[in-house]
Amino acid sequence: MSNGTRIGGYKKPLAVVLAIAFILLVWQLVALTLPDFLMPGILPVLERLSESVRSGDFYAGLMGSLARLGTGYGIALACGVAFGLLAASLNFFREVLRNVIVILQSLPSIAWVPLFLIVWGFGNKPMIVVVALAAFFPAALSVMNATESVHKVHISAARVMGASPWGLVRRVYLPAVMPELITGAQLAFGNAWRALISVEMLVDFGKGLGRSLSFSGDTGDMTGVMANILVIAILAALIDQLVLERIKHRLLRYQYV
Amino acid sequence: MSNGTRIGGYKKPLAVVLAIAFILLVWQLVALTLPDFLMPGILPVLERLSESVRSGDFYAGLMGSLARLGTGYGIALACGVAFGLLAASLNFFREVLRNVIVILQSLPSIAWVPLFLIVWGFGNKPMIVVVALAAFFPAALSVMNATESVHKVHISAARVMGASPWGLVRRVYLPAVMPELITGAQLAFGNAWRALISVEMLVDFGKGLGRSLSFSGDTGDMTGVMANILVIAILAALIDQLVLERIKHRLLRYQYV
Amino acid sequence: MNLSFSNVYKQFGSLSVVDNFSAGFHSGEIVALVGPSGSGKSTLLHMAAGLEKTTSGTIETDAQPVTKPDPSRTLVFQEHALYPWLTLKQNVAMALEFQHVARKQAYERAATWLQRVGLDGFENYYPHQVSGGMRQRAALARAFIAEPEVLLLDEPFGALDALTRLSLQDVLLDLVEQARPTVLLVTHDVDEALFLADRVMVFSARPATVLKEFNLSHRERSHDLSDLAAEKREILSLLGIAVKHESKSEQSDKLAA
Amino acid sequence: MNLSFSNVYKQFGSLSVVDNFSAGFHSGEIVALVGPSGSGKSTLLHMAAGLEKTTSGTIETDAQPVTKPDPSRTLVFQEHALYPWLTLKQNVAMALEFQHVARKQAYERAATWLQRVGLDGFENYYPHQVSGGMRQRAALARAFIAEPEVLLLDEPFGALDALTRLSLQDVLLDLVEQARPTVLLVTHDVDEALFLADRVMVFSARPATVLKEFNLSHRERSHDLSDLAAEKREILSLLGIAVKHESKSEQSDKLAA
Amino acid sequence: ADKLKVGYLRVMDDAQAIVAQEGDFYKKQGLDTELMEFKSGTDLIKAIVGGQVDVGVLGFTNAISWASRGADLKVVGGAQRGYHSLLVRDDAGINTLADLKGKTLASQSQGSTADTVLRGVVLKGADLKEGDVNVMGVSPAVAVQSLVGNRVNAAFLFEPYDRIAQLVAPVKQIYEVGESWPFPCMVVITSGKVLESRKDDIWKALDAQQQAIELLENKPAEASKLIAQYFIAEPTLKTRKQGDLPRETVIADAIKTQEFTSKVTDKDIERMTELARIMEGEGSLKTKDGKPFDVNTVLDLEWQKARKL
Ligand SMILES: Nc1ncnc2c1ncn2[C@@H]1O[C@H](COP(=O)(O)OP(=O)(O)OP(=O)(O)O)[C@@H](O)[C@H]1O
Ligand SMILES: Nc1ncnc2c1ncn2[C@@H]1O[C@H](COP(=O)(O)OP(=O)(O)OP(=O)(O)O)[C@@H](O)[C@H]1O
Ligand SMILES: [Mg+2]
Ligand SMILES: [Mg+2]
Repeated sequence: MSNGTRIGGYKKPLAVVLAIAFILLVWQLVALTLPDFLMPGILPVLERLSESVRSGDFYAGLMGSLARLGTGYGIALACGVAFGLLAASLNFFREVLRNVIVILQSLPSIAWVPLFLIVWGFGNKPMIVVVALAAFFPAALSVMNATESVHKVHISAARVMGASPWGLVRRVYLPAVMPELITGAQLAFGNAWRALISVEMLVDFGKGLGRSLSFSGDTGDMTGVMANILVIAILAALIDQLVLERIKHRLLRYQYV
Repeated sequence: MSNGTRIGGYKKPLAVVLAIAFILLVWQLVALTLPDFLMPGILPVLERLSESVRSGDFYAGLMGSLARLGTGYGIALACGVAFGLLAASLNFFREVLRNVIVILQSLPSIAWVPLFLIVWGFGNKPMIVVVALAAFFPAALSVMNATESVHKVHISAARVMGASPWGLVRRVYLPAVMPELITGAQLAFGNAWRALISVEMLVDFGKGLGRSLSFSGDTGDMTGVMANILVIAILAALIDQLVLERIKHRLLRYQYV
Repeated sequence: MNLSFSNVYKQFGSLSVVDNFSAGFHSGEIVALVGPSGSGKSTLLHMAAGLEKTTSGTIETDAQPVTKPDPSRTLVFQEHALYPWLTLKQNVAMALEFQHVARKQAYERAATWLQRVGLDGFENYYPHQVSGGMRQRAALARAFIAEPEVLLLDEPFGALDALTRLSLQDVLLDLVEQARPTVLLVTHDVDEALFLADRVMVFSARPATVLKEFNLSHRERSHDLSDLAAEKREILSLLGIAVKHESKSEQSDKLAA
Repeated sequence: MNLSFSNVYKQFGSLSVVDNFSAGFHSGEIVALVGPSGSGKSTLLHMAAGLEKTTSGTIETDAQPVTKPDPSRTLVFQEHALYPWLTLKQNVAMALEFQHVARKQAYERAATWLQRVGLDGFENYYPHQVSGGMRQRAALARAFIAEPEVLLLDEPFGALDALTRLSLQDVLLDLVEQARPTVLLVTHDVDEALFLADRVMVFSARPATVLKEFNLSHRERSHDLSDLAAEKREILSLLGIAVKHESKSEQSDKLAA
Repeated sequence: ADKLKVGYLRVMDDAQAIVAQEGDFYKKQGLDTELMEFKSGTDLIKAIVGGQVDVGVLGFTNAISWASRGADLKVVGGAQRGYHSLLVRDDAGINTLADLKGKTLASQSQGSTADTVLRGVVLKGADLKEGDVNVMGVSPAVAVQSLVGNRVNAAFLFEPYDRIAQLVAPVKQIYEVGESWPFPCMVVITSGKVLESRKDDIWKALDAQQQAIELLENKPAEASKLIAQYFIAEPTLKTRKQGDLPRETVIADAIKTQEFTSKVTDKDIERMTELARIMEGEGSLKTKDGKPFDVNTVLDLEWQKARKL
């Protein structure tokens, strides 16, 4: 029973398009008032982008970032789900583990960087661990919380109908935790992405979008800075909207009819 | 109607204490297996902390960070709430603004650093802007969403009772959006804190906890790294639990009885 | 206060909900409105309260057209409309505070009314701390306290168990006897209508038109409805229910329709 | 199947909920359990279903002790217990699938049963897409489809409007006539108990003990309850309600108690 | 043989490492090398400690601050004598070091050798205390940018950025540390473990760099061709007064001002000890037992003895 003024139907994509247009417009207006070397307009940035796409530099950075993201995020999701389900079988110690996660989570993932760099030295490993750590916490927490909030009556009903333990897990627990699991996975993705870009900006190793951004900044190359910002924003939006939202709509179909 | 295994009463603080003990234990165990210069134990780190507290260095960094955090977070909250309420009075354009925020939010706040450094040069200003930006988005979004979800029947009931427009805002709208506003403010704090530490680590200017952390890392001073990580974690937890949770409990008293 | 509908039509978009409704209601009279779900009964009450505009036709109280809500016409909502952030006493007192009664006095009168509906001892409980039935009683107290001249009740006893329901019906009858408001009562319970009402209006399915009106004002009020068995049978059959045991197939047809 | 309770006690912690309950129920018989809210009626049904253990005493079906849930004893829960992620048809079919009936056949039988409760055309709707009454009907179909020998109904018609309620009562009577299960029916509605039951058991407030039992098996079932006026009056007075119009003060006293 | 990973910074001080790579001097020594760029010495030292890089050319303060914490590091050769100049904007009204009070100064990240010298020698020499000058740590390119954009009043720079800044920005040089306080800025660092297991390779690398130094010292124009694109992306540099200059010219000039040397002299060791005391004063160097750090513990100068430099 909401105010009823939410927008539906064809208006939603329209709002997204207008939002993008609005951002580009503001950018272009700022660019017009500032000197070129402080803020380039849209066109030179797009030119730079198409140039770097053609030259192949772009792919090296993109692939480097995506490889780190994929590895870190993948490890985090797998460990998070396993950890969450395992914790569900504990009782009081689960509460302790939850607090461990909550405390460690209050530390920005980037703060681990100096530690990991010293322990593992330069390289991909500390970066991937930071990304994984950033994603692990929300993933594990969401699964832990979800297993707790399965409705008791849903379990009782299945037992009355003669469900086997495995049937109970497969047909009641799993679909019941799915919404929170997916929300957790999306949250984890946002965290992983932020951690990735930060750690790439901070650690000067290998190729990556974050490093390419900080390099552009260090060399005062504003066109490069804007081009990289653009790529980072578009990529995050694409992965979230095209990949994660699709998976969500597929798995939670019943919520959208 | 949850599974009913959540822990209440005196067990909650116990779980927090055990969680801290668990973390410290793992740390100490790792320290025992690694050489000192890679991972110091708890004692030398505590010694270092008490030393730096006595020497006054600590306060300079703490104050620098808190000043940036306070300014950035304060600006962001004020602007976010004002923006959210203003947007509530718009109709379709609100949906556009919401999308603008969602898109900009997908960009890690740290990615703005190179841009702001070039536009405003080195100094506190770009750092504060990054912190404010990180906190602004969740604050504004939460207020925007909250104004939409005020129950229609709550408004109708007030109108039937003869409420004036100002009475409606003060006695219905404001208390109705309060829970989401506070959640948004807490989310915003987490974001601001993360952004602050990252930007301090990245930008070598002034004094600050993040900078002190990255300096320790750069000079191979693991004791300093761990001491700083400890301070950052404790501070985040303290601000969140002592300040924000208190304000929340005070303002949302009715939810806790 | 007399309440009159003249040729009232109501459409939501292309959905016709009320179709040429005309009727007059008088001070001290209880009129029950019964009819199938979704027929437009709530909509009628909302229009009488001034919360919805008529599509055409007029609603008047003592020859004054109804254009906006007014405390003299009070509506008890079908859904739970207490404010979760206020205690029961504060909720009830709010009706007076919106009319600028001093807080202290408002609280005193609220406490008295809570006692009348059997909620003494629960003044300082929040709505979520009490049962659905108790919430419903508080909502009634909030309506009664404003001493309305028109009382619009939308299934006010729906959420109550048999005991409480009977006792609150008595509170209502008592109030009507003393203050003589005009009462419109929507109910699904034919027995309740027969027990409480001076007149019973039976509505058709959407759009709402009056199928038949029963005048019961001559009879002595009693829970023993054996004198009204004929009326009951007719109302039920107007509502599409044959009293005698019907064949299953016909039943299912009716439900599926 | 005969269901018998012998000297059953039930405590939750130190709260005594059922106190020395002994009774026998027979195949083809409908027994209504009425009693104040919180008296322990649901607890009785849960124990009979095998979802709760007795504190002492035994429950047996045909001389076999009840130790765990079994599809031959089916419970329709007081709260909504459909799975939100399954369509109505899938929900109903689940009762068969847990008993290893092939999916195709399960779906076919589910569709038949949905038709019997008047839900044809809604097979592929999700629970949140239909009204509370329709959900309740689906829950009944899910219970009926397993052809249980003991049917435990916890206020199964509570959420329904008058029309649907009457029609589903007929579906139940029809089922009992054909399959002759043992039916325990908890209800707040005395009229419903008088219409449906062969025996009515009136419970005291917690801990539940039987105040009186009424045997109605001799009478012809009819919605015209004038023949049972004496029984109705006695049940209501056992439940603490005087039928005649009482003085207000006594009423409030009773409610506040 | 295994690839030898050589870490370097994109500054003139590391020219020998770059020239040895671009001029194939490593290859001629029979080494298969990979050049890895780092943003600062503080990053490069972590890579050496972590084993991702075998040998690097970087400021020696990095080596001693890590060695004092227990890391196993060795300085095996010299590279370049400190040449850092202090540039100020013409419009800043700064003529002496003392005028810096209250001004903004771009330096390198804290903990780097340049920053240590700036704080511990230059500013201290002018009686400026912590907090008197607003020091910010940035990359050299950003420092130049900041001078151009008038975001800082002064910058502590080294070649070639010092030269580039003078060509593109309205700045003047008021101080040069190499003149008043020459010190062994850049050295060749490796870890004790690598030195033990791949001593031959390290020595070969030192030989190759020695040849590169000879080229830099004797034929700067030729060396410039090898390395110019490392520092200036465009073929020409747009200067304020001299129009477009070819990048090779700019870099060749920069090379000429540098003093490259692969020998660590006794005087250098004295300077190192002096710097170690400065760092102890600052707190960036701390031994576990609290005793002054002995720089000799990180020196392994067998190569220069063997080569009789
Ligand atoms: N604000 C609205 N906008 C559009 N349609 C509405 C609105 N309010 C009610 N309706 C529609 O009007 C019809 C009548 O609704 P109403 O609530 O008046 O029925 P009702 O008789 O009170 O039913 P019930 O007994 O279930 O409460 C319904 O079909 C409903 O969907
Ligand atoms: N799992 C449980 N743990 C502790 N107490 C419980 C539990 N289940 C029920 N109770 C308590 O037992 C008492 C009886 O509950 P029960 O649900 O059987 O009452 P009921 O007669 O069905 O009431 P209603 O008519 O309101 O449904 C209540 O006071 C309830 O709080
Ligand atoms: Mg209604
Ligand atoms: Mg119950």
